[in-house]
Amino acid sequence: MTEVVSIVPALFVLALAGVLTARLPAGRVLIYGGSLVLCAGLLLAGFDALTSPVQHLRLPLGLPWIGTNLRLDALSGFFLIILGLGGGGASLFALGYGRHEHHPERVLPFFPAFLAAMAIVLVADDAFTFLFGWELMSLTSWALVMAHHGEAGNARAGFVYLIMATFSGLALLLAFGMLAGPLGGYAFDSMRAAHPGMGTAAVILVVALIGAGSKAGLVPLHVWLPLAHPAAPSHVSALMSGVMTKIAVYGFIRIVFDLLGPNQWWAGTVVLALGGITAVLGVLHALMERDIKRLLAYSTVENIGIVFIGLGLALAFRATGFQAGAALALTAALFHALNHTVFKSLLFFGAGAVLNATGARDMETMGGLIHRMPRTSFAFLAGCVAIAGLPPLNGFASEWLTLQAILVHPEMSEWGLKLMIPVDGAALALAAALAAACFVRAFGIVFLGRPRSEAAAQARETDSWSATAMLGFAALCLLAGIFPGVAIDAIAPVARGLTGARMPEQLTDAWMTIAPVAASRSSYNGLLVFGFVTASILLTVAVVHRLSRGVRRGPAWDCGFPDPTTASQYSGASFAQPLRRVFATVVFQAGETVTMPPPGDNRPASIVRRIRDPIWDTLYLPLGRGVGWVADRANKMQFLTIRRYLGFVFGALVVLLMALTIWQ
Amino acid sequence: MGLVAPHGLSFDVAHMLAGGLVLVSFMMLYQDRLTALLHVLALHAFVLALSVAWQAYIQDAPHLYIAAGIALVFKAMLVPYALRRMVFQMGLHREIETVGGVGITMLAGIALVALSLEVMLPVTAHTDPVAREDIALALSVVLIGLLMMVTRRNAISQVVGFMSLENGINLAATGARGMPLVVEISVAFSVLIAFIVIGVFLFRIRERFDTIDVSALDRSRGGQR
Amino acid sequence: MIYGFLAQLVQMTLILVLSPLLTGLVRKVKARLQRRRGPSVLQPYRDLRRLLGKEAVIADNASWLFRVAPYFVFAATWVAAALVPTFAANLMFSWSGDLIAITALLGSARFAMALAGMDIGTSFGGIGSSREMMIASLAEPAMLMIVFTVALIAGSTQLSTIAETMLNGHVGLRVSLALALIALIIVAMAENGRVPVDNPATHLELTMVHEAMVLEYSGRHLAMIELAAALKLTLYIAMIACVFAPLGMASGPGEIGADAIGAMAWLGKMAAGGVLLGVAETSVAKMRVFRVPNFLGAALMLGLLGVLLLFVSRGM
Amino acid sequence: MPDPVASILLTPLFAAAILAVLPGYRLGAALNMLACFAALVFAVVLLFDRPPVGVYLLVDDLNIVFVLLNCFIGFTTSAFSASYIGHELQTGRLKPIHLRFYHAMFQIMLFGMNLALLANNIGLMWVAVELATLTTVMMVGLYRTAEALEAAWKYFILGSVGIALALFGTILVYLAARPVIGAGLDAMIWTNLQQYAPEFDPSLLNIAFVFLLLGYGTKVGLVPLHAWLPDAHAEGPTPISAVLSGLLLNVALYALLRFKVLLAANPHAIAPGPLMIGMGLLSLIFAAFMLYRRRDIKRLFAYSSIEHMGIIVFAFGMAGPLGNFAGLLQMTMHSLTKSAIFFSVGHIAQVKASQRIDDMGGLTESHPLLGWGLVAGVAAIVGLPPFGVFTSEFLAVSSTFAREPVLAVILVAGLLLAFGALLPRLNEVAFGPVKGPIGQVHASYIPMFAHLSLVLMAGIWLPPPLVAWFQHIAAILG
Repeated sequence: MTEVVSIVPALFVLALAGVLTARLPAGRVLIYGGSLVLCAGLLLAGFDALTSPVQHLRLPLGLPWIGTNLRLDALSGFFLIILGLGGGGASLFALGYGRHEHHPERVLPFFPAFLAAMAIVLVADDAFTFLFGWELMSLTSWALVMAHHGEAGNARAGFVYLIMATFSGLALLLAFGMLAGPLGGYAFDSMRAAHPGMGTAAVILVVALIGAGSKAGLVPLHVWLPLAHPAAPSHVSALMSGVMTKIAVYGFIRIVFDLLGPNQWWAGTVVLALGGITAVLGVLHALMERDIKRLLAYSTVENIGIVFIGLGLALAFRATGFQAGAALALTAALFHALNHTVFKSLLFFGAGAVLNATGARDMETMGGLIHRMPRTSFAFLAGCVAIAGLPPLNGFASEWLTLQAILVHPEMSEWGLKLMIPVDGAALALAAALAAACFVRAFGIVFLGRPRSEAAAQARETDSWSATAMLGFAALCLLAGIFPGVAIDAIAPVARGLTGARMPEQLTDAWMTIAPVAASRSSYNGLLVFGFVTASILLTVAVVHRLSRGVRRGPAWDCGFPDPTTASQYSGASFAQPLRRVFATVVFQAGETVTMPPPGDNRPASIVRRIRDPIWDTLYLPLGRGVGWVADRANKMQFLTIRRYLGFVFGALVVLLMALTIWQ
Repeated sequence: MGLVAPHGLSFDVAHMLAGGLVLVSFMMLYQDRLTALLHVLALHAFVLALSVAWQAYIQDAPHLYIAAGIALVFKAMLVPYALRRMVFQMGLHREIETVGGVGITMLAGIALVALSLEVMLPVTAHTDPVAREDIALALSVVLIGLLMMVTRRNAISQVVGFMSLENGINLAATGARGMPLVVEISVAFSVLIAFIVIGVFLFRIRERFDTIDVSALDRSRGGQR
Repeated sequence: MIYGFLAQLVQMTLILVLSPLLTGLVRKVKARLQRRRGPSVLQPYRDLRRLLGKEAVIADNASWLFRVAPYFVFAATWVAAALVPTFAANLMFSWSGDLIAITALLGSARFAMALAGMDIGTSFGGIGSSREMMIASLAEPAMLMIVFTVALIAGSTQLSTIAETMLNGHVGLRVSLALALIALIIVAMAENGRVPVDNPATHLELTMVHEAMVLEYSGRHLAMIELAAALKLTLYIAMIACVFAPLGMASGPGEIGADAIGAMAWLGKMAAGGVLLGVAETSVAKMRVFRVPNFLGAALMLGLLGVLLLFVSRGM
Repeated sequence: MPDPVASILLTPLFAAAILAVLPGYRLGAALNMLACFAALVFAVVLLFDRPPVGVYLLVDDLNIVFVLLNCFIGFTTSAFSASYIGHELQTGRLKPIHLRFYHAMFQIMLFGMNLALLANNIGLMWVAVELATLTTVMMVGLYRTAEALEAAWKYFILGSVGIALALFGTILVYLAARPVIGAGLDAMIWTNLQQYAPEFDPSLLNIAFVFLLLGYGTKVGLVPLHAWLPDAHAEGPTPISAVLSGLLLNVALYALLRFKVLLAANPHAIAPGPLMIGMGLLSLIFAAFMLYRRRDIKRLFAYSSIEHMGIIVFAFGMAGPLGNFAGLLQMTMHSLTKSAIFFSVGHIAQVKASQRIDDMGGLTESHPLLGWGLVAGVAAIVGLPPFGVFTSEFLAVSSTFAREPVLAVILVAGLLLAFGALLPRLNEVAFGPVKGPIGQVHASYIPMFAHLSLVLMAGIWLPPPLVAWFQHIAAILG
């Protein structure tokens, strides 16, 4: 507790220092180095909080009669770990990456403040402090998104982002208002004590889902992610995608699981439905994307969907009184959140490195970078495997747990759950498979093949700070993948605190096998799988190399027609084409028009692809148009004659007098 | 003397005068020539002066005579005269302008009177009836004055409407027994200032626009501001 | 302990050694059905030896990934195959990965293969990888749905447990199981690139899927890939056998007799599976690439239907 | 040590007299600041020795807040206007003679406002408000341009009608009070009125409140009585815009609150709450929509003032300890923030020699202090932490939702709408490519950043005595 309380002000001091030293080269080292150290502190505090008892603290800030109440329990601790990990990694990466920043004075002051705001959210124990941190988090990250305000589209990105962020804040404000009651019991303890009625609880749950969901990126409230994340500098994108969305998840868990108390089973179905839709839609968007950072942002949407599937299961199980299952589902969700922080940060780092090397975000201009940037490509590959949910890396471990949670309890009496749980299982499987395709495409187009542009051909490997950050996170992906038991046991206290149960102890097994319920039912041993695969690779290599002769380099075979022009290789768009035909024609009304000039005509042939975002078209455009329409009508009220305005006064007077006579 | 008994002579006279004021207001609504309108304004102020004087008499409050005097001199003579000159200077004396038919305006006026009476009805009677009736009538004068400002286009007739509104307030103020002098003075004072400022403005306005029609001022612009 | 370890070892080698034979068998059957004599069933072994003997020619711009991929593909497939109970359930390491893990391991292998296909930057490699991923994006969910069905019935995703339940438990005939079986066969066709989804024998570029991916490979790398393909085929047939016809499988390594019986039974099932596959392949025609999604979509729907039936009304 | 109340009122008068004849704008500006500072000092003194309640003047917990705020913002604005006016003189938009008039009027205006706040007599208060209005009318017309004259004229006509209605309401209150308290001066004294309010004739009070709401509401800028406000803000000198938003609206609001207390005290009279809630929400929503099509930056923030007045009136209408507290805090924060915004906008408009948003852009690049100042101001005004408006809006919304969910949802919708309109304009002005002239202006940033830092502090830490004090007032307001 004391660590956090001392670290947050230190971060704000760093922010001030950033204002002063922004233009000096030393400023970068100071700010990011400082953030790195402080994030390490947060990390330690988080680990400490997982095991130690709940700690309270009350500071005489904010509203005097409430004060600033801070609380550090296992849940906060776990997310502090996420924050410390992601923030520390981003700082480490930025130590080198920040060198290429053209406007350091627009980044350095806000970066530590952003971290501090997120820390505040995590330790807040009253509505005011919570929302203070929440909105501050939005404001500072908005400033970071606007750092490159010169680039086209960033202004719009910042606009959409801050609007959605404020929307989420106001929604949560309503939820807290409902929880606090007319007397204003803003302290979380009093909210826990108060048990709202069923109707009230339902309203709170929906509002909280909207509020937290729009910050986490739940469909249909996800529209800001693909705009805002690419706009920000890459290490900030990593922070927003990897950590901030998790803070939103934390908000949801804190309100719904902790403050709201027991819930109805339908809550589970709602969350499950949203989670499933989000997972599939997100990855489909990612598949169609050609801007590498937008692709990553959309894949964040997908992973948030997976996390919410876990949360929905936990809600459903908790409502039906099956606490072991709830613990399993919640553990899976939290574990996946942690994993996503690791590999998504890693991937955004890689994207940043590529962006620096080639000066482009458009994948179609890249290619062959694996030769120019070996370290980056290796780390990025690890990230791709992890996020595609493939063993032996960590993405698979958490998705496997989620699937186990889906399978753990088929005997449901509620029809909604009977239908929703298996459908979500299918959605999860589909999302995982599509994610694999998506990241084969991402890595293959960016790093493999032949360079598609001069810049890509001349790309240079990134600096050692960034490389350290990336390789470190890659190592984390592996470790979390082969020792999932450690993470699960670490999460156990959180699960017990929120569901009243925990998963069975995992680390007792000699081989570190994880078994959610019992080894006979289902088990997975990342360590052994990894060991077997590595061993058999080595074995085969040894054997085969003894048997066979060496390797000779030669021109590519390509069925005898090797084509020197790099344009002949598969592009991102052509890679996605089969999947676009299969899925997007339905979901995004995707279509293509081919113009093929007749033989002898030497005009170039062309193909035009159209993709439409159904959510944007059906929800946001009409909304915007409606507001504009009303605004135009209202605008006619400007510059009327004075007589008209007097007419208004007169009318108001008469109306009020009439009302009075009627009332009397 | 203290409270007068209701239904005494004093009551009837006060009531008659107040009613007369309302009547004159209606005449204003009816008038659509500026010059004639100014005459009616003078009459309006004159009736007001009478009723104020009567109030001074029955309330035995000498300071009200001053208020009556102010009303007589300023509102019944100076102001109409000044406005009249202005009208002739600008050659508006031939102008005929109304918005909406006179008949409709009159109907609206009647409705307003009904409304004000209706509003005042539930007021408990232990405020003495003179005041109560006067307030009801004053309210209707105020409303009609406002109605006038709303229905007339011409700046001068708007000024007239505003002044009749002030007269209504005067009536109310004097009807309120024992209301301290402060208020009457301030009322007259504010009216005076108001008039001066209006005059200043009209002067400036005329210097910039060839008509003082207010609607010429707020012409609709191109482009949003 | 020692015996258990040996049993595991036997299992791994058994699968590795027998898988080319199975391929050869299938080819032979097809050839006979086409009124050809066809090569000997041992031909695959000869091919492998020949390929190993050759020196591998790789493109100038091939990266390390291109050279590592074949070994990884082979290893992942091998490990996955080793996790499928053949002659006995509950082998020593069988709990180190369940049915989901096996599916995912195959997924990793595919991931590596697809990347390798894109490494050289030729158009055919791209075609292959993109189509392979498209097929996988439908086959994998279908596979998982099948896993769900089976797991819900057996109350476990552990293949050994499933096999025992099917063997001893009173499962009886179930609609969802039938659906799962059909779906699984479809998936197996797709995953192994057999007719009607893909044709392992073709080298007509525009129809290739798997073959297009590995077009640039030669020598020992190609050998590894061929071997991996054979292993995969064996794996699927073994899986079908283990789940839907666990007859004769030993409930656990221990007494030689049971294991021997199990081995015999398993070999029989494999042979039967190979013959059936050959027959099936000759009797249907390959479909256009863009009809494949409907084919696999059907599998996915069947699997989902099975799961829904299980959830909505137990005991179907 | 002179009597602070008298000094607060007399200092501006003397200053005005001198300023009217004093040549040279530097001297004038300096004296202007000096007088304002003196008034501020006396206001602070007022905190410590509070004079007894007089027949004409009154100092109690409620109005001392307003007086302090008034004097403080008056002082900072005079500091701002010193640099602003200097620039206007250079560009020749104003002549020295105008400046003498301007400074004198500035002081008289402050006098009027302080008098209105300190008055213990409803008649006196009315006179004072009228005085303040007339002076501001003069100021608005200062530039003599067609638009300025039109704005002043509109303001004047609407204002006088409003003030007339207010007077009528005042008379009715007197009539209601007289039977209880007895004829004469006593029946117009706040302290007496508050004491005897429960025995007044309710129906008279009701009618009175209708008139007062419309009369003083015109000054507050409530829709549909708001028409004068945008023009007056946009066409007058920017210091006056700041004073209008920061002070005059508050003074009118203060009057409204006083009468609301009277009504609330009377058990049989209508509850003033619903009326205020209705007009507040109407103002909020309407202003929010009006914000969308604005291209004139001062007009933009004028409408935002209407919006915030809507929120404040709404909060006071909801009443209750939390509602009133939120209202008071929101009012204070809005005054500080909005005047800070106008300080920066004034200099921006001078740099760009235009008030049109189209002529501005990339200010954070070309003029970092002005640009970031504006960004901070807007962030504060839309209610983002760490600024004080967040605190008040937090209280207003959360306390409302538990009691009247529908109203809270409307309120939130209004806030979001306004935000959605302000943010793109901010993006245009503060970010993107630099547009228009980039010459530096001789600006004094101290007032702006003083206000902003106060607002910032309020967002992070409210001094407990202040809070206790506000809570006491909230209790008074019922």
